[in-house]
Amino acid sequence: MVGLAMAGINRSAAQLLATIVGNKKVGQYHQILISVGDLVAQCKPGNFVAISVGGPNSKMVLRRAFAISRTTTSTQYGGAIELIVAPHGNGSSWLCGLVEGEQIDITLPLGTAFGIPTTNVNALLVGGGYGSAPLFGLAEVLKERGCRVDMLLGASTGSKIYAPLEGKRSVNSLRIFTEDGSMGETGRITSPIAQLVSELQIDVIYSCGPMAMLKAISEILDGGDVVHQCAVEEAMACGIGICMTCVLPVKDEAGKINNLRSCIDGPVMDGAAIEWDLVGKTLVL
Amino acid sequence: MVGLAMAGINRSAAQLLATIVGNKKVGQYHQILISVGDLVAQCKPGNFVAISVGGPNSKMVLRRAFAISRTTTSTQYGGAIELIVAPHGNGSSWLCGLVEGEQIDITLPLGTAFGIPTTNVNALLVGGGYGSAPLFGLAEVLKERGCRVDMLLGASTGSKIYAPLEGKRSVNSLRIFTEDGSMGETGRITSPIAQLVSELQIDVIYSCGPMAMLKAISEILDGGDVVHQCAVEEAMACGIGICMTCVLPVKDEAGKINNLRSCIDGPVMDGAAIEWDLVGKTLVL
Amino acid sequence: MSQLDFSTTLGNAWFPAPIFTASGCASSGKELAQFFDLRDMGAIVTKSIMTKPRAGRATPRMAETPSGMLNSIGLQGPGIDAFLANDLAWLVEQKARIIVSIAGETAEEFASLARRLRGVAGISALEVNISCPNVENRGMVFACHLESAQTVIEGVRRTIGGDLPIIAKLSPDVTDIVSIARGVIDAGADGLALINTVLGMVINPNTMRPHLGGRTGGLSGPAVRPIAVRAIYQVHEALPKVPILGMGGVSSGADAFELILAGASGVSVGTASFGNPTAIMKIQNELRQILTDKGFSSLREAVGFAHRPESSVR
Amino acid sequence: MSQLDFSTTLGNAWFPAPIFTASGCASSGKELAQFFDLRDMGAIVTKSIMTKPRAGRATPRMAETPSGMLNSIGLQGPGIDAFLANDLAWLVEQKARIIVSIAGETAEEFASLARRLRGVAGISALEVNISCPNVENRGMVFACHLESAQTVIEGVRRTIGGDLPIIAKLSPDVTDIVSIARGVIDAGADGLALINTVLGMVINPNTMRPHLGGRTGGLSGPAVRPIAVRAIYQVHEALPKVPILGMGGVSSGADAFELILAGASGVSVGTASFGNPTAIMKIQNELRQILTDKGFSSLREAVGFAHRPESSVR
Ligand SMILES: Cc1cc2nc3c(=O)[nH]c(=O)nc-3n(C[C@H](O)[C@H](O)[C@H](O)COP(=O)(O)OP(=O)(O)OC[C@H]3O[C@@H](n4cnc5c(N)ncnc54)[C@H](O)[C@@H]3O)c2cc1C
Ligand SMILES: Cc1cc2nc3c(=O)[nH]c(=O)nc-3n(C[C@H](O)[C@H](O)[C@H](O)COP(=O)(O)OP(=O)(O)OC[C@H]3O[C@@H](n4cnc5c(N)ncnc54)[C@H](O)[C@@H]3O)c2cc1C
Ligand SMILES: Cc1cc2nc3c(=O)[nH]c(=O)nc-3n(C[C@H](O)[C@H](O)[C@H](O)COP(=O)(O)O)c2cc1C
Ligand SMILES: Cc1cc2nc3c(=O)[nH]c(=O)nc-3n(C[C@H](O)[C@H](O)[C@H](O)COP(=O)(O)O)c2cc1C
Ligand code: FES
Ligand code: FES
Repeated sequence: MVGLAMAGINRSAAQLLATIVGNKKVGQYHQILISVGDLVAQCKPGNFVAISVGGPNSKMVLRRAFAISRTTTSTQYGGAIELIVAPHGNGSSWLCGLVEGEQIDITLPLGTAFGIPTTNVNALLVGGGYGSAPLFGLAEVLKERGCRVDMLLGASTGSKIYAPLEGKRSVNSLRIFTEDGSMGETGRITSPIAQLVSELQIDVIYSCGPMAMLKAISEILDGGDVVHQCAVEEAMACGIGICMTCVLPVKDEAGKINNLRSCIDGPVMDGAAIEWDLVGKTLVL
Repeated sequence: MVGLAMAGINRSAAQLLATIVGNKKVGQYHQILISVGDLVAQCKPGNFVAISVGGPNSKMVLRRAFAISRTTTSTQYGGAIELIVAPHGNGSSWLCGLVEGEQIDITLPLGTAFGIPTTNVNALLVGGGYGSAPLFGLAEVLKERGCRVDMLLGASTGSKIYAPLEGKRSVNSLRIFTEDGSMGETGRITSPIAQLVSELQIDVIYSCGPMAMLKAISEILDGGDVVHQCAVEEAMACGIGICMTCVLPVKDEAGKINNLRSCIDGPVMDGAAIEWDLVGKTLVL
Repeated sequence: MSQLDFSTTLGNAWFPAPIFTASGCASSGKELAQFFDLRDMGAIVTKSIMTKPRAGRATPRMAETPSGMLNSIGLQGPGIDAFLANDLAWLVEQKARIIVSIAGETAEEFASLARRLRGVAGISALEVNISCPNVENRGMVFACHLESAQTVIEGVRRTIGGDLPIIAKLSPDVTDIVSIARGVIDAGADGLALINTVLGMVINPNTMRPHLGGRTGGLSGPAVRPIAVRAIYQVHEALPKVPILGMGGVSSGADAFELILAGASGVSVGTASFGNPTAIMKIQNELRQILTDKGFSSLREAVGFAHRPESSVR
Repeated sequence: MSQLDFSTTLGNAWFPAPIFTASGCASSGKELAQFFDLRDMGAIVTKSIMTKPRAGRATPRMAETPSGMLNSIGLQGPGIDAFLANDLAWLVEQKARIIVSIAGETAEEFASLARRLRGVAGISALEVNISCPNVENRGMVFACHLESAQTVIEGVRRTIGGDLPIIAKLSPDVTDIVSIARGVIDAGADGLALINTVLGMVINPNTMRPHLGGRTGGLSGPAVRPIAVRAIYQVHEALPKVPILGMGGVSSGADAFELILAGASGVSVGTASFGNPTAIMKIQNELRQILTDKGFSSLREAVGFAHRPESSVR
């Protein structure tokens, strides 16, 4: 039914000097708009970008990866992508401090995209923190295919829920969970999943968020036939498949487990194929 | 006659976050104005500042030294110092890229100042490249003391001559030399010195510029009784006397040569005491 | 002005340009090939290949450090069979120049890898990565001990015969790199690759434990460049005739030029490609420009120039 | 919340706070004293003092490198007589805590320096900088060879008697730092200072020759921090009871915390003071905050914390 995009290298990837055309604070995040021209056409929900950070005298030698949240086209600046960035450490804080007109060195689109079903299925979208970013764009695509789309968003606290108003329109239902109860229902985003899957006859779950959340969802779905397409987030040094830092243990069709690069065999991966208990363990082939 | 200020540690030195209040391109230089409040009162011609460069994510761990060109006070931003910066490498180029309102971490005033004669003497001021920067402020002070002040400025080419119009007023004569003849007279700044010294009955030469120029002046004056106060420029890692990188071989009164720190026993030193031929050589005590 | 001769040699292998990938920093080559034509650089140095498929070390495998990074990949790779069938075959097809890097847990494994590569068409040279642990000697790194380093190189030399240049890749984590360099040359290496990563560690402030799955990792990037320049300079001074493939923190043409002046005949680029997929092309173009601007008529003239007396000007 | 015990010990020397200057990076102390009160930090570690006045190496003596710097000062200093009469006397007068660093060209010079310092009031500990060349053994660095390192420490121990703690300062430029560490402890050192600078070189693109007057120089600053953390971790793992004065690239409280977790009981700050004259106070304040935030009730609890099994939580 839902084919997983195992693209290997993303053939559309290009490197360019791109201009910041917007930077707005939304809750604890920054919504950053970057003009990338015609490349928007190649950017699919699930793909990410890799950005050089810190400017010409930077002590930071590695790029930072960010999920592409949405793509837009405007008469003003042409094609643009939107990122939802949490100012966490030095790299992301630098990015959040950029103002309109500044330029960044960016590589995009990278990685696999969410697989889009060819028939109309029932989809549940689950986003943790800024993990909701790519889900709104995905929801639109799924709705166009005639899918029923329900959404769950969660975070530790309300200001870490990223839920654009426009995005809400494209889903059949949206429920929000915060651990401290400061927004929506109190509790973990994973608590209602089992029930929703059966109530709404979910065929596929699309998830994006912290690894612990993705793992918990996979465990809930274990053994069932709901497809789980999750966008993982492993520390990446290169984002283009040349460093082998970003690996995850993934089972292939023959049942053999191998360390796959989450930057080119992911970030969207089949949740059922990831050996969650082996993440962070030494694998013996 | 002219006492050399051998201050050791500059007791007025302070560290502060200062605001850029002006940045103007003048020829190949940037004239940068920095608000430093009441500290201006402590800044004497010859003193320098040490500035942290590159911002919070900088790979540059050392400060950069710049001569204080002038001090001003305005109702708008209080006390301010002026620097004349050549955008040379990464640190100075970063500084030249700052705009009004940005803040820098700065230590000042540092080092020795030009010794000011207590009687009215005939002074010749010799500046190479941005080395002319501190000479205009010095000229004013000397004029106030009733000195006759003549000035020579030189550089490889005209755009490297820094000669503010207002500054010219405070000198009795100003001659400019460029090696390519693109401004003023063609030739080296050192060529007219011997003649001027006797014609104008010079008592003291104040010089600032490349080490080769300072050395050449010292050689011209060798054996005579013209005092030579030169502001040297050795590579400095700290600017405050703790690293021992900035040393120059200097003869003391007993004739013993020692490596002195040009950041605290300089930058203004007695040109006759510097053992120019031993600069860059290993000294055996 | 006459054309700059940008070519270089490592032993009897000739390369039209002096910039190479660094082993382990270009995967199988396919990934970079979408950003530039692999034939435009000196050669691709493959990741170090071992006999059997290897999963490598546990994650996290990297930590960014000031102007550098630590990695603890642990030589993940497909093993020599799959490598020959897939990766190497593809590279040969691309007409890229290829230096194959090999690694082993025992001296015997190195020799048997060399045996598998003997006579394989399309390989310009063999890089022997002896900066990995010797399982037969308390996990001591081969390149850190003269005898174990020599044993590996002798075995490879004997197996491979006289044609393919052998480049021994040394670790900077030794008291006296010149003696190791001399030792492996005596043992039959034709050239040296300097330097592999420097052993380092980062502690995660949250867990308060070593951040990397492998606890220690290898430091690379601009932070280590002064160490690389020093190692290359020392070795070139002692062994001026031995070709050196230099590496360590090169991210601009000026950086590559520095390693060449110190004594490198070619320069590998690793970490810089992570930060910039087209770094290799940028570095190569900048280097060409610098050599031209400085008035060199060939790259070769610049190799080891820093050792000439100050009086010898260009 | 109870008050944090911020004090530390190195052998039998007690310090109210754990941040120190690094030898050679605070001159005689006077220069920093205009920016903060020397009594507010753990102790001042003096520049390495030798018997006779020394002019040091030729300029240029420094080169900035990515996130670091090279220096080749060559131990310029006034010699022990003037040091005792001026610098030390002044420091004692300030009531600063003082660790005197000594350096020699022969093992005998170290011992005779120790003799001069024996019984001098106001000294908390002796740091023995054995990372300098041994003129009696082909200029080989004492700390790079087990026997020469041991000979120096034995001589100092014998001369100084049993009271003043001896801290042996090691070079990271060795194949096996743990064996050198163990050797100097066996020879009578009470503690270790880790790490001295890493040997490096920069070539000047204009002259195309080594930039430093001394050709090679010592690499310091954040660039080397992962090497320092690794060395401290390795040595603390092998010798958990031996106090370590850690140093190398510390420029924030978080950096100091990292070295402490790895096993340092105190932390010296060198290069960071060049970039920021008040770095030591900043680092000390930040470290105090971090320890408090993490719930430590004493600095001592955090020393070597990275070695505890993951299950042991705070
Ligand atoms: C595929 C992918 C998509 C991502 N999408 C987003 C997004 O949409 N919005 C967003 O705010 N962030 C996203 N991240 C995380 C982002 O790449 C940075 O890791 C994060 O912003 C922290 O970087 P820093 O420079 O601020 O922190 P630093 O602490 O300076 O980072 C140091 C190093 O650790 C790595 N690192 C630190 N934290 C993480 C983490 N959680 N995951 C992976 N690597 C980490 C960094 O990449 C960097 O190399 C994504 C990461 C990946 C791999
Ligand atoms: C006392 C003093 C006064 C100075 N006054 C001025 C001034 O008024 N205007 C001005 O433009 N510059 C001045 N300089 C030079 C200035 O400090 C910088 O060295 C210069 O701007 C180059 O720094 P960079 O970061 O751009 O170059 P980089 O090449 O990045 O510098 C790298 C390192 O080399 C050192 N360095 C490089 N060139 C020199 C040099 N010529 N002299 C000393 N150190 C050098 C730098 O300090 C730095 O540590 C002065 C230097 C000193 C010591
Ligand atoms: C992620 C990574 C993987 C590496 N893998 C190998 C390897 O397999 N074999 C090898 O000889 N060197 C390996 N190295 C070392 C590099 O080839 C190179 O010697 C070192 O990184 C210094 O160069 P750089 O600073 O340009 O990265 C690796 C380095 C990195 C960063
Ligand atoms: C300019 C300079 C001078 C130094 N002089 C000495 C010295 O005299 N004795 C010594 O043991 N270490 C000396 N060192 C090494 C430092 O004490 C310290 O071990 C090293 O710089 C690492 O710390 P840092 O990165 O904080 O600077 C010197 C370092 C620098 C940068
Ligand atoms: S991030 Fe480099 S291989 Fe995935
Ligand atoms: S610059 Fe550090 S002592 Fe002068």
